[in-house]
Amino acid sequence: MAKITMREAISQALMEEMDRDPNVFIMGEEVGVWGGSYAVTKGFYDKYGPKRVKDTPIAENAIVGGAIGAAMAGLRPVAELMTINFAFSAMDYIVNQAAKLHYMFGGQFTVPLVIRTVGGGGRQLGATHSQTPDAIFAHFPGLKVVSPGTPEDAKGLLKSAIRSNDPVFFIEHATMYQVRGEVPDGEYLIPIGKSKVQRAGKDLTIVTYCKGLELSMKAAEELSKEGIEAEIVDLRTLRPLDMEPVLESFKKTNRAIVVEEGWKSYGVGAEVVSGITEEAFDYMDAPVLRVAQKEVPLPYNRALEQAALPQVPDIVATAKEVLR
Amino acid sequence: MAKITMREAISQALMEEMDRDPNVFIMGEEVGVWGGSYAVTKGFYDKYGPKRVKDTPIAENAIVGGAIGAAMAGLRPVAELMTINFAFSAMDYIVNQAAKLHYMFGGQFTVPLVIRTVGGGGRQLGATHSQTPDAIFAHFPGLKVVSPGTPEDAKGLLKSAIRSNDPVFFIEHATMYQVRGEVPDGEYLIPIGKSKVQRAGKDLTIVTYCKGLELSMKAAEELSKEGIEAEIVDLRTLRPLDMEPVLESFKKTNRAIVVEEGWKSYGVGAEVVSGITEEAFDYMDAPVLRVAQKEVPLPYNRALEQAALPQVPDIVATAKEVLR
Amino acid sequence: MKKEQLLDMYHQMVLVRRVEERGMELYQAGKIGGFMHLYIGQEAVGTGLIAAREDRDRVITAYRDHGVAINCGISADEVMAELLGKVTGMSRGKGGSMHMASVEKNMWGGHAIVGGHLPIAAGLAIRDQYEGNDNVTICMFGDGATNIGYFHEALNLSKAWGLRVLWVCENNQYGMGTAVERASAVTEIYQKADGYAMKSSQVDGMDVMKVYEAAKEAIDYVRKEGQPYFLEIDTYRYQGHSMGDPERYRSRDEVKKWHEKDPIGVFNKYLIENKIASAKKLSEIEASVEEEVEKSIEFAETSPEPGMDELFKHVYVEETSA
Amino acid sequence: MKKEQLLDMYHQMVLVRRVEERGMELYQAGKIGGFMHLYIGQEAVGTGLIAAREDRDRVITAYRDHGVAINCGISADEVMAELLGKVTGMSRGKGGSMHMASVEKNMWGGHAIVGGHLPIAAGLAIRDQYEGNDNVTICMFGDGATNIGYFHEALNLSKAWGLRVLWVCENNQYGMGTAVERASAVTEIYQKADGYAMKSSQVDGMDVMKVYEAAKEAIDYVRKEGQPYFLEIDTYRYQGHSMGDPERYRSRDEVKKWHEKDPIGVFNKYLIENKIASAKKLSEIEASVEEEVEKSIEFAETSPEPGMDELFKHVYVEETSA
Ligand SMILES: Cc1ncc(C[n+]2csc(CCOP(=O)(O)OP(=O)(O)O)c2C)c(N)n1
Ligand SMILES: Cc1ncc(C[n+]2csc(CCOP(=O)(O)OP(=O)(O)O)c2C)c(N)n1
Ligand SMILES: [Mg+2]
Ligand SMILES: [Mg+2]
Repeated sequence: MAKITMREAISQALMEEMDRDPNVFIMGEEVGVWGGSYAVTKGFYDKYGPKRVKDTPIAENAIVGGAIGAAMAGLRPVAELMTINFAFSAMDYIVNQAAKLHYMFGGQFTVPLVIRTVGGGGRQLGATHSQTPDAIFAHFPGLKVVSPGTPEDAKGLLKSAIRSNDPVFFIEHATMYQVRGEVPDGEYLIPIGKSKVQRAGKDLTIVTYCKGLELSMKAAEELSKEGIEAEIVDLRTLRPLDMEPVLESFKKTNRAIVVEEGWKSYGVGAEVVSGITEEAFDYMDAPVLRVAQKEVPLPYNRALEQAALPQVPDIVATAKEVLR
Repeated sequence: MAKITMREAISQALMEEMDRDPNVFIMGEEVGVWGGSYAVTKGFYDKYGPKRVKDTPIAENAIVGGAIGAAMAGLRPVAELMTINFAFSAMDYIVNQAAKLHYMFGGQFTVPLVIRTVGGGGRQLGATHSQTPDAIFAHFPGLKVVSPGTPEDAKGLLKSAIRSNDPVFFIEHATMYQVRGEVPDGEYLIPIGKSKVQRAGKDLTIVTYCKGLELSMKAAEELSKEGIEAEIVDLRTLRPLDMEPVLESFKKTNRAIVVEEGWKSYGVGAEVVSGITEEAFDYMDAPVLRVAQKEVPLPYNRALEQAALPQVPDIVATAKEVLR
Repeated sequence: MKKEQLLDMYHQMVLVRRVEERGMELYQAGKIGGFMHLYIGQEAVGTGLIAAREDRDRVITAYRDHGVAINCGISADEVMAELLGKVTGMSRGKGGSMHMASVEKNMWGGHAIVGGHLPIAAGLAIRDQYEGNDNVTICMFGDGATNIGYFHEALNLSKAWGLRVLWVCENNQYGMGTAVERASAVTEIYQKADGYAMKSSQVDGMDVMKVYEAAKEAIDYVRKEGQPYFLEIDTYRYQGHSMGDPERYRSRDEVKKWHEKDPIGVFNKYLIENKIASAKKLSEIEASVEEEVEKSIEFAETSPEPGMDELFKHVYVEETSA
Repeated sequence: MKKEQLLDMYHQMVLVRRVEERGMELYQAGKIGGFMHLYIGQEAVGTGLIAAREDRDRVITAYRDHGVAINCGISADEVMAELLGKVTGMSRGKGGSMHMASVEKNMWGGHAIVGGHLPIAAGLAIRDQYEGNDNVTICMFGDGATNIGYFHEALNLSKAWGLRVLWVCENNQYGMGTAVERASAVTEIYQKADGYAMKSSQVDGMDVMKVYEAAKEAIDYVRKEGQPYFLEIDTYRYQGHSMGDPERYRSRDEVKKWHEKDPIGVFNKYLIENKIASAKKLSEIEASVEEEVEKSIEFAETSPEPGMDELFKHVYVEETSA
């Protein structure tokens, strides 16, 4: 096991898959000469050349739409959207084309496409550049939505995504590229659509993913000091959503909270709360509560922005609330 | 009180507001010479002329983006997106511009804009043209999202939307234009952000909106024949969401279901279930269940499409389930 | 061109028209649902264009796709079955009128989002460029589609990257009820190519021979130069935009004027005048089409509906856990 | 032009540069966060362009907006306060570097979605057309922005509807690390106007007098003809795209070459050679700018942070129930 950063994990996944399959290629803004705006594809342009690492114009529809066409015709594009905020500019291609072409043509077309993108707030980028709207992409059947919280998962899931014959929307987090974690040696895959217990506990269940995992882990430490042991279930994939480990944990703890970075209303937490209520109502000793972003566009000012984002103390407090 | 169709109600609202305020105008595809693809603006072009009824190119970003600019500069545009499916093509303008400009510039700009659009399945239009993805628009603070279920509400809410200084995303339903209902005589407004009890009952609460209201009303009739009286709460506005009447009803009935036409996962129902769980946990005698669209892109074939859409019997069955 | 091919083109044009005329009846009878956009009046465009392609050249178009489907070699049986939502349709009854496709025939679909398939066409061409072959992707779209951003991003990419795409604008004068000059900065659509320094031309789309010649030249250019090309083909749709169009936007006179240039009539005359076929031979073709269409309706009507298991099939390729 | 205005322009150019140089220091010191895109090297563009507008002409631009804000008459104090996220900034500290605006100064914002503000600019012009006045909307954007669909939809609409918009492309040769010729079908950006039959021209953006003349002419045309116009202004950014750009995409030599045409140096020389001002006078202006910027930093640093109540303010205009 080696300890590497999230950036290295993602970079390794891309490189291993490009080495394995000559049909895998990357296209997006600044993925080539620049080396990726988050330096994930640094060195790729020199190694693979412009055929397989394609710098595109600033044209999100051409990026995703072009990648869809290439995928339909037999290639395995990894299209990069510089940030998830620009995914709105290619929304039709993501939810209305990639997600539907296989079904709508009765299986004649397949779209083995990965859309890699970067979400998250906390860097003072202002309202249009700081979003975590993951839930809205997960609303559409036909799309797979993945958002890992550890380097190990990021690597294994991205490799699976590239090998998937379905379109996968793969969401990374802008403030997590330096997060370090153990990664298995050699080749490995992690299946899409499997939630995972990232921390064992018995007193309550924290359901979360991506940035929420980082925050929840810290909150669990705090809680542990007070004798409260939280079990953390990391969704990892938002669609198809695997509620099994969540329900299993909940049936043990009977209490849960959901932690996500995005807005609370119509967010990921709502789906998880509903799933628990539907499937494990008899095990509920308290309402399942949500920790999420305040319902405001994110402001530039640092103190305001931090106040809008969910923080470790919010998680600790909410955990205690459901334990009352 | 006159009995008019949904189409007439919406048409009247537009006309009354255009007559009242010379700054109100309409822009969109086929709103003028054609008379609106759902005939809502039939006769408007002849009455108001091309200055106030603007046929646009097929360019959804120019429609919404242009309307935003006009609104910032002092007009009150009603921008029409022919169907909600094409809202994906203007997504950035809806959720990333209209929803944020007021906040992001510290209140300097206002965007008194209405985006009127038409959602819904059931007309065999295939996967890209049949969606009810209302929930994803409601995820964004800064936007108001309205979707009425009766002619009375449609008229009163649309008039309020046009007078609102905030951007309002106004969703109609393609199969409801012929629905008739009583409408008050003379001028009236219905406030945005207020849910409403549309049918009184005591045995369970059905929370719904738009097409779901039509289906739920029918289901309530069925249930009534078996001695079950459902109270129906119509959300009418998805953002800001008014949970008060829902909670009030639920505290009386202790059982509820949520009915929506869109997909279940990450849909409107999830938010309602979570809200009830959070705020009225002690009143819950059963899980709150969701009736929604099957998790598939809508197929063309009529039988398959109808099987995917929520139907009255599904509502009846689910109601009975929570009453068990 | 060989006589055989010319007669085959005539057959295609008549077949397309007859399939759609019968389709209208079936629509009125409630056997076809949804939107149905007819190609009647525009048959020379798809026929002349596709006649000029090699089989290895890909085709992709918009929702007005019955004609192109047939031009690409999809059978009337399959088209009719898809229209009736039967499992024997190319898209197993899940796509309907707007989503005719066949990978086998290198026909990459009708697409219902206006302009939405243009970036996808660029993507198909990316595949061929990646492979290093000189296949051409032929992408057809309406005049109205040239105003949407997708058009711009796709055309720019194709030129910047040197993709082999033949962009074909079927200018039928209107996007729904909006005349070209009311929606577009330029009324000569082919001028839009100037903004991309892309070679372009314009051709009369009521004459299948002219379309064929222009298409041949354009495809050759794209193949040899490894550059995109923009071809505007001027034509007219005789029917409403879709079923149930109030047609307030055009006059009867205008429609009549275009009927005088009816592409089937024009081609019929050409074949006879150039002694390629006798009037009798052409009547025989027409009669055979009649039979073909009749049989296709029978095929479609007697075909099974997709089973309920089809509802959940094809959401994903792989089996997933949810 | 009057001497006074020329000196004011010199003052603006020096002020813009100095504000940004000090801004860089404050960024490095951690007092400014987020993205910060510097205008250094491009000062002649905004200065010459805005000098040619009447106050009633609207201005809107992208995120590279500090210079344009100052050109429009927003004070260094307010710019600095916004950069530091203080409530005394134009956007109350909620917008930051990319969102400078002032309705009062007719400056409709810096906008961070590439090309996103072009349809909005068309919309501003719709208002003026609706009113029946002949105000011009000046919309500035980068070379990279001309490849996105928003550009196309906005330009087409402006020509189809006869909107008074002056489209100004600040061609600084790169969109982030991508050189124009790697991303765009045409390398002479002004040629994109041909696809819309829109009048266009190109001007040297390192010489403020040339920019002014070209802008004046273009604004006149737009005002009189009631038609849009496309002006390409060629320039160069001396700094990285934003803070922390690895700059692997260009050579030191290239940057050096452009430094020789430094717009402030060029204008300084012009003013002296044409005897509009003495070297001494210009030094005085520079010194006054130094003081102005110093004071603006003090103003910003001593200004209050927005209170926590600001977090929930301005989500909606009206009070709502949720
Ligand atoms: C993005 C989008 N906007 C609007 C529509 C609705 N719509 C369907 S066809 C059409 C007109 C298209 O006109 P044109 O491109 O000229 O093609 P034609 O129908 O004339 O063949 C419109 C507006 C759509 N399908 N997609
Ligand atoms: C829609 C969208 N895509 C991508 C980005 C990321 N981005 C920000 S600036 C930029 C380069 C823009 O280049 P150009 O238009 O030439 O302006 P310049 O920075 O050179 O002034 C990119 C790609 C964005 N902000 N918006
Ligand atoms: Mg047309
Ligand atoms: Mg640039």
